[in-house]
Amino acid sequence: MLQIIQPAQLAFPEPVEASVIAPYLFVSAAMFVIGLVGFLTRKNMIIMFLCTELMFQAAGLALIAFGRHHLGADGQTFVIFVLCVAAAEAAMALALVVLLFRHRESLGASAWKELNG
Amino acid sequence: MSLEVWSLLALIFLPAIVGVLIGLVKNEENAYRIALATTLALCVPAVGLLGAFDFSNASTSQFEHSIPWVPGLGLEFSIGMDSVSLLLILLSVLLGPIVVLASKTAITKDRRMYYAWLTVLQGAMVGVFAAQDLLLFYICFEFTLLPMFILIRKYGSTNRIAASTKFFLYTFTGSMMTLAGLMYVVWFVAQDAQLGRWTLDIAALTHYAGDMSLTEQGWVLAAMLAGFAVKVPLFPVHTWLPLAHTEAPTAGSVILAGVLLKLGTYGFYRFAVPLAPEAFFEYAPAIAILAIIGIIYAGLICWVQDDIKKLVAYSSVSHLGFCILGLTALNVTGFSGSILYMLSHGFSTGGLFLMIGFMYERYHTRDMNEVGGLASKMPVWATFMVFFAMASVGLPGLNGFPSELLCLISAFQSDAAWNAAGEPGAWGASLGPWFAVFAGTGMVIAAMYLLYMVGKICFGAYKEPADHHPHDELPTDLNTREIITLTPLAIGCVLFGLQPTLLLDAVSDPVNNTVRIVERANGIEPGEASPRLIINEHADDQANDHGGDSHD
Amino acid sequence: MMTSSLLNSMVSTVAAIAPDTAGNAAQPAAVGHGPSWVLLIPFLPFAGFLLNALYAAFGVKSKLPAWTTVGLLACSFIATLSMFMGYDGTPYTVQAFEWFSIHYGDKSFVANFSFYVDTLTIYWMLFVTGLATLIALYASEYMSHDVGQGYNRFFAAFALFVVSMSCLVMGDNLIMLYLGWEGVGLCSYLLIGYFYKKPSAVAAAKKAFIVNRIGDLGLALGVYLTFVHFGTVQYAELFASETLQSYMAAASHGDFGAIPGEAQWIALLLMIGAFGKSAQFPLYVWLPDAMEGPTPVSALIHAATMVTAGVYLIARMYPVFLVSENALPIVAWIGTITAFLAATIGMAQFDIKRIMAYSTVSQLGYMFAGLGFLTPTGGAYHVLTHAFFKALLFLCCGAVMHGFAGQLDLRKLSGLWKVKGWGIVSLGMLVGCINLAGVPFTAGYFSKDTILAEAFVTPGYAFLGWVLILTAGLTAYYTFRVFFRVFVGPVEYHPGDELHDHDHDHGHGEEHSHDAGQHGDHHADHFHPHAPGWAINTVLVVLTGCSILATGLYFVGADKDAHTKHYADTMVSASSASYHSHYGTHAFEYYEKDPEHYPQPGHGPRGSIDAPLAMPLTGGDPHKMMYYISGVVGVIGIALAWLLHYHGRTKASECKMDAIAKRFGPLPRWAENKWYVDELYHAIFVKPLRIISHVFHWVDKLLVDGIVNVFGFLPRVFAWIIRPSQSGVLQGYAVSMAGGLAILLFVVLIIVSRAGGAS
Amino acid sequence: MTEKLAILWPEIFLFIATCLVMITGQWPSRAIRQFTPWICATALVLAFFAAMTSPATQGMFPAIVPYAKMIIAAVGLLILLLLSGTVDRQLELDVDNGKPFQSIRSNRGEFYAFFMFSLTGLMLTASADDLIWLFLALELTSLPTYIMVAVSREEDSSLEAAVKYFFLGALGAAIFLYGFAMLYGATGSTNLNEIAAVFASDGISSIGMIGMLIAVIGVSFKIAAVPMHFYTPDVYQGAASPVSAMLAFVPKTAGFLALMFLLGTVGWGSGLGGGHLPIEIEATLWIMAALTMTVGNILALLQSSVKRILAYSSIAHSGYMLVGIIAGPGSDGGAFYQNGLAAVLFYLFTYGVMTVGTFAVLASLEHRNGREADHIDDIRGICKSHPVLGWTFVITVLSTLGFPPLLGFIGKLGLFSAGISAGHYALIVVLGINSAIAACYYLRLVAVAYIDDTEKTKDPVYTTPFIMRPLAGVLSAGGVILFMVFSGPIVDGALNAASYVAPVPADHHDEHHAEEEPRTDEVALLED
Repeated sequence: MLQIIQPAQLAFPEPVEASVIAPYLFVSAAMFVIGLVGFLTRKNMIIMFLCTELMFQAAGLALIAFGRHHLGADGQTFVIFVLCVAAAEAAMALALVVLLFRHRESLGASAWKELNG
Repeated sequence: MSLEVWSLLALIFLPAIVGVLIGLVKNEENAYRIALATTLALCVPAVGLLGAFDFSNASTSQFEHSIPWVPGLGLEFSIGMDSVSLLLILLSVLLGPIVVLASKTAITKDRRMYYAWLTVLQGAMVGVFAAQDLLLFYICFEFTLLPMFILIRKYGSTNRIAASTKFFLYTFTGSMMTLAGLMYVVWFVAQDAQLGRWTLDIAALTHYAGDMSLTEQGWVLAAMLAGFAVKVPLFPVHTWLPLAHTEAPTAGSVILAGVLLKLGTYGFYRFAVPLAPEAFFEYAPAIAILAIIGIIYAGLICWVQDDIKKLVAYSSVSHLGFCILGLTALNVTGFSGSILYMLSHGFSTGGLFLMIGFMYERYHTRDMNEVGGLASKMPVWATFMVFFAMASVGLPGLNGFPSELLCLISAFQSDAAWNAAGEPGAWGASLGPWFAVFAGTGMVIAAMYLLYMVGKICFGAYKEPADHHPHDELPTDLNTREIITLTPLAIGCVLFGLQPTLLLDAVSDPVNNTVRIVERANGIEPGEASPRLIINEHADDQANDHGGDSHD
Repeated sequence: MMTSSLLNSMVSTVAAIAPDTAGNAAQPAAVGHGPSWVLLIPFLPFAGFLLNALYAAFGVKSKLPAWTTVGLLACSFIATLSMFMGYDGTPYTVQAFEWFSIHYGDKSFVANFSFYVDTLTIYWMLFVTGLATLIALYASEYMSHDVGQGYNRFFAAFALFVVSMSCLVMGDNLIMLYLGWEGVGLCSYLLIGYFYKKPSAVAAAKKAFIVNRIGDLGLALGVYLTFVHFGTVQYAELFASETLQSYMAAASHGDFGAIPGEAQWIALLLMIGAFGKSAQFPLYVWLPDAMEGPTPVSALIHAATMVTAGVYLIARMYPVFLVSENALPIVAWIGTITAFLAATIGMAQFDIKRIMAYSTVSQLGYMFAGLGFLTPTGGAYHVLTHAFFKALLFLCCGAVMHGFAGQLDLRKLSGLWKVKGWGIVSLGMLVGCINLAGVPFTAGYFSKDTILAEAFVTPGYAFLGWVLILTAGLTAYYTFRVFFRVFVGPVEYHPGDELHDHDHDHGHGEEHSHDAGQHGDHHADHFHPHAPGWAINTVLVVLTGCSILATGLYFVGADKDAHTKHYADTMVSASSASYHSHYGTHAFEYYEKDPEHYPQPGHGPRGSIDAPLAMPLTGGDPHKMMYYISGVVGVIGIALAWLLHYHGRTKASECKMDAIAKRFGPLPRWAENKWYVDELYHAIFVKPLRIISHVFHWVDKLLVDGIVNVFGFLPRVFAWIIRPSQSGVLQGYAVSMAGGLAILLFVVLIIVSRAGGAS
Repeated sequence: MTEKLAILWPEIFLFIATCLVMITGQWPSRAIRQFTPWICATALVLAFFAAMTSPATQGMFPAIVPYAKMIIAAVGLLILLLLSGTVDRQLELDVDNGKPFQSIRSNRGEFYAFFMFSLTGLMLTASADDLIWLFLALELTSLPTYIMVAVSREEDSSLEAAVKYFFLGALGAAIFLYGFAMLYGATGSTNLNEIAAVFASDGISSIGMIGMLIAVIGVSFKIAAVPMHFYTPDVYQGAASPVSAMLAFVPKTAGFLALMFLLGTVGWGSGLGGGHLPIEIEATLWIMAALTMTVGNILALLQSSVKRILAYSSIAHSGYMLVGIIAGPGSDGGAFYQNGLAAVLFYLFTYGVMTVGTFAVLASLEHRNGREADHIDDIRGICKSHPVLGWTFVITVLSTLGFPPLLGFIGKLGLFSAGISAGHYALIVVLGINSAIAACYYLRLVAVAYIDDTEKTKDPVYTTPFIMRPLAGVLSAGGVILFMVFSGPIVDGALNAASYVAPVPADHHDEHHAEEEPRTDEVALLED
């Protein structure tokens, strides 16, 4: 199915060297790590969720960089879907956080630790 | 399907169906009646099978039938029996009505569940012995755990929860390893160029498994030992048994001693030896040493017990050491003796457990310091007690003796250096006289602890627990029902003692076959003289050399 | 491959010619099948056992079991007699049914339930069944207190004993012998423990069984080794075996090096069994305690028959003993030690039944010494005479015990001869005593001399001979000590009570108190001894007669063709107990005839040939000299007993010996306490074993099971350790996840780098 | 395109039903509202039959689609039965009492819709042949379950469960997404078959390997493998029992299918003499499997909440199944006994049936105040008080334990033999020991429910009014027994589904497919 979008290649006549996309990948990796560290360290659930978004987008950035490297449209396509999913998750997350906030009057993740063991 | 196959199927499935029925009946008393009727009725097909069995062809599996089950795994519901299986099946079936009868007054609550599981257990035990498919064997082998677990956990005495859990988990853990080992054998055979298919047929596996390298066989043997040795139980993995025996209801103890322990020795005979013949040959002395340690160690422990049931339980450990010793000898006498032991041990030890059960019903204690001198109050009981104790001691003329004799002789024989006769099928592994000497001390120890028990409980001044109240339903001495329960066992003891040759003839073919498997795997040609004979021919010049060898 | 097939052919060749070579030997080669009525001998008593068991089951309350037993045993005796009469010199076997038969290849383990009849069998069975019949008759009266109670049980065990003994003696293979061996042990156990409410009886029974079991272990191992080495346990095949023949040949030249060690071990192992059953040092300790049983039991089992089983075993397996370098010397030494030790203890005892028990041990020592001195004839002959007179002695003691309410202390009985109704008992006692003391021209005298003389005939045993002669003197002393104290002298008696009480109602608690109330009667002055009735008297008369007539056996039954001198000699010499090899031939005679070819073993059982073959000190033919020496020694012993225990004695409890005994310091006390052997055994065997058992018990509980429990508990421990990771905090989970992944990937990195480095 | 469509009919049926139930669930008419589950059921049945006729696809697992979707539909039906009455209970009671129906309060529509979405996602996972597809399918499977957990009970604990599940799930998704990105980066394609072809021809580049590891680890969140397991017990306990049952089956199946597809690209042909995954992945999975089994089982020992026990047992079972994944499809792929993937596929079904049965019993019982049965004392003696439920519980628990001859045993047997055939003896020993540890707590459950004596409790449990729940249990128990006897077809199906076509190196691939495939695709496009 994805091969059909062959004409997209026309826009990028030359594949780029790996060294060209390397900075993008570094940024992507940095975003991923920042997201992860943020998720682990921040207590606020909204910020935690944003951190996961950051990780998603890190993946998106990597996909785009790789797509450029391979001269394929797959990467960009993937990113579009990732964005959609991220949006859906965001909607859910906000709904959930609001619900939780109503119950505990707190946005701290550590407010929820009844279930354990 | 022939009538025999139907009989065999009935032996396996009828108990299960009846078990469900018993669970559904309204009246608890009916549960007992149905169970009794069923177990008695099952004797009919069992005896029929005995009659139909062709003993001239005893080593081939007869009444075979197989129904595909899980073709992907090669699992078939494949049953049949050679004479060894037949005898063990008869033993299981015979014990059925006995244990049901013995439970009549002993079990007062939840009798439906009790008899249901007791009956189901019957079928499972028959299944183990009738299985011709490796996994079917394993399935039945494992399945027996559940009814027994329930019987102990629900109907045991004070420490029953710990006992049942230990019983189940210990044997289950071991047999998981066994499953792995067995599956390895199956996989190995499936790779065999000649066969080249995945099969669980025991006969086929037995045929090809000997091609495994010694290392492989060693691991397979270790895996099988993990399950079977625990079940037997072999020192040092025996500790579940005294606990389980002590806590189990009488019927449970009888079945446990009579049949369930034999699943382990049967596993040894049917799987560990033929599937890993070289490794078994190699490690037989080590296993035999464990068996002997068990004989002496457990025997001595018996001697200092206060709990009479624990005493008998430990005596099982000690006795089954002989059984394993016979197996490790890897010769005809050894296997014969061992199979005989499997059959006969249930009678004497089962009898002892029944005796203890009857006593417990009356005095509600198993502590030998609390009761004593019962011969004056219960002469019939005491007579049976002495009888079964003597059978257990291994008195010639009773059942313990032939098997013990053969097991010890086989250990003696089982050394090329000592065995002048040098006949095929005789020398087996490298055990030798010292094994027999040390194992033989078990005879003395058995006398010590059993007479200690008899002396304390039967003889001396009459003693009863301080809070003793006579049992409402039971007379002081044994009643007719109890005597009827004991009589078949007593007859069995005498019969096995005086006519072991019936059994020995019956198992002769399969045993010789098994020995051939071991010999072939270890490169011993039929009819090959042992080194000993050569020495005899030149006794003059080699005597001294030989003296050195024999003590190696 | 080549060698193996070659060997095969060799084996078959040997097998093919084996019967021929066996035929050359003097051993019974061709063994025929005998008439099946011979089976009646064991099976009639067995029927008796079954009937008695049925009586017990149905609670018969009459003397029916006694008459059943006596009748059937008598029939059995008659059958034995006709077996004796009909015996034509060829051993035969009679098979009852198959017992063991396992076949593999062309070999087999066969031990059938069949009986082997040769002269030794007949010799033994005659007195076994005969005495059993008599003693059963005696017991019918003796046990009459127990009619309806233990009576059935007693006779059931009694009959079963005879069955077992028959199997022991008549069995055609070692497994049958073992069956009988353990069977008599069981009956002994049951009968010693007959008064099962009495702790000492239960303990004695247990001790007897267990000590015997130790011996049985030796026997069993010997049997196994026999099978493993010779490939058979059947006498006929064993004695005809080529291997055994070749060993015999080697042994006859003193060439024990040519006989494999394990073949020599057989005898040593069997010997242990014999020591156990025949109460030889160090396994004799059970026999004195066994006197807890009813006296007929002591008489039959613990004096006349069962305890001679060891002698029978060695006699039966004599060829195997001959091929063992050390077995017979050990037998001789042990026999002598036992004889002397038991005699010293017997001298210091006061319980007349115990004295008889120790004298039995002592006399058994003689028999063993005889076997060791290469005279199975002497041993067997002494077995026979001893059976009669010792049974007689025991039955007399039993009568006393029965009549005097269980009194057995020789300090409390005196002058019974003069009490009305005790004449026959006293006479019987006298006859028994003169036999035991070896008064000249009694049966005991001749049979003991046969053994004693042989000690000097066989080189190397002279010392043992002197010890045995000394022992003979001691025997005479303690035997007549009993007689002079109890049966003659002033009339005085005190009834016993405790024993009587048990004798009377052995197992019925309800009646106990009732009986206890009557104790006063026994102690009262008007105690009337309960004189023996007709059954006891008849038996005593018959046995007295037999003991006297047994002397005659020394003069009849000689067989000129076989160069045997008397009945016992003839019977024993025609069996496997004979030895027709160079080695075994009577050394003295052989030397006389052919000194040139006398075997000169460097290390044979006979020690050095340099030993004088004439009687030491006195010179002359030991056989002739012994008539005088032992006669004199016996008389000295009796005279001492007369002097110390009869002369001038006015009370039952005091005599001259009491003063003399004090001069020996603690020795009499030690002897009375049996040299503390029981205590020693308890301290060095029982106690440590008990401690070990307790240790094992705790090891099992704590260590073996403990390890299992630890393994069972480990998962929980791990679970407790990692449980905090399930803290329930979201952040915690995330951190754990990330950390876990980091560790996981790190480990993988290490693994991969290792694997990469390796490849 | 039609080729793709041909295998997508089950998803299409489910999707249509999803759209319908969103509407019917909110319908004022009670009859129609209550008809909602029946729509789902119809769709599932249709999907089942549609899956049955699915044609073989091209790629690594040509025959997986029918089997996977059939078991999804079948177990989905059981779960559907179990879900009855989970939401809107109070609402319906109020309606019964005469209050007007307020659609704003009703959760029914979205609840069933989410359920159907999730199953759709699961089925899509089974049809996935592309990383994008796989990512979307996995997210479609997971996202609805977050909501279902949250709304399943009107208690704080379900919210807590949802928040943990959601956040950690998002984290997991981010991780495997990043892995996917790197896989794409390494191979230049998102098509799994093409990735496989590249790996086969060029070898696995280090970035590809890292991508694969990250993807595998991320996906292992779905199957609750250690160390991604932490959410499991809390979520299972917090969610209503029916939803827990669903969680035990749906994400796990998705995760294992995804793992199979991902690992299929690197293949099981590595190692000395073949038959192994690349060592990096094998080591990771090996450690993961061993830890997962062990941690799951030992932590279950300490629990007193049945749902937590089942959650930990669910973790442990993932560990067992990982053994099958490690073992791979076997050398010749011709037999069930050595095809670990077939064993996994079979075990997924087995586990689904058993676990739904167990949860069904819990779901069928509640306290007087409506609190659902959870504590181990709640099931004490239920064989006496509720024989049908009790026996269902005993049978399914014993089967989960792998007690012979029940279905679970046959499932475990496949894993055993596959592991042994692949030479992973140590792992099999770990598996064996873990089965024994597991026996400890399963036996406790059986003993409590069936064997032990019962005392009167202050707060006894009663059956819920929803007959479908016990029915689900009984069907499961019946299935355990039935498929124990007649497991042959399912085993064969699993074996067929697991047949694995090892990737062909790209140069070959190019010769064959690069010239032919696009052409057909273009034709297909033109025709569309």
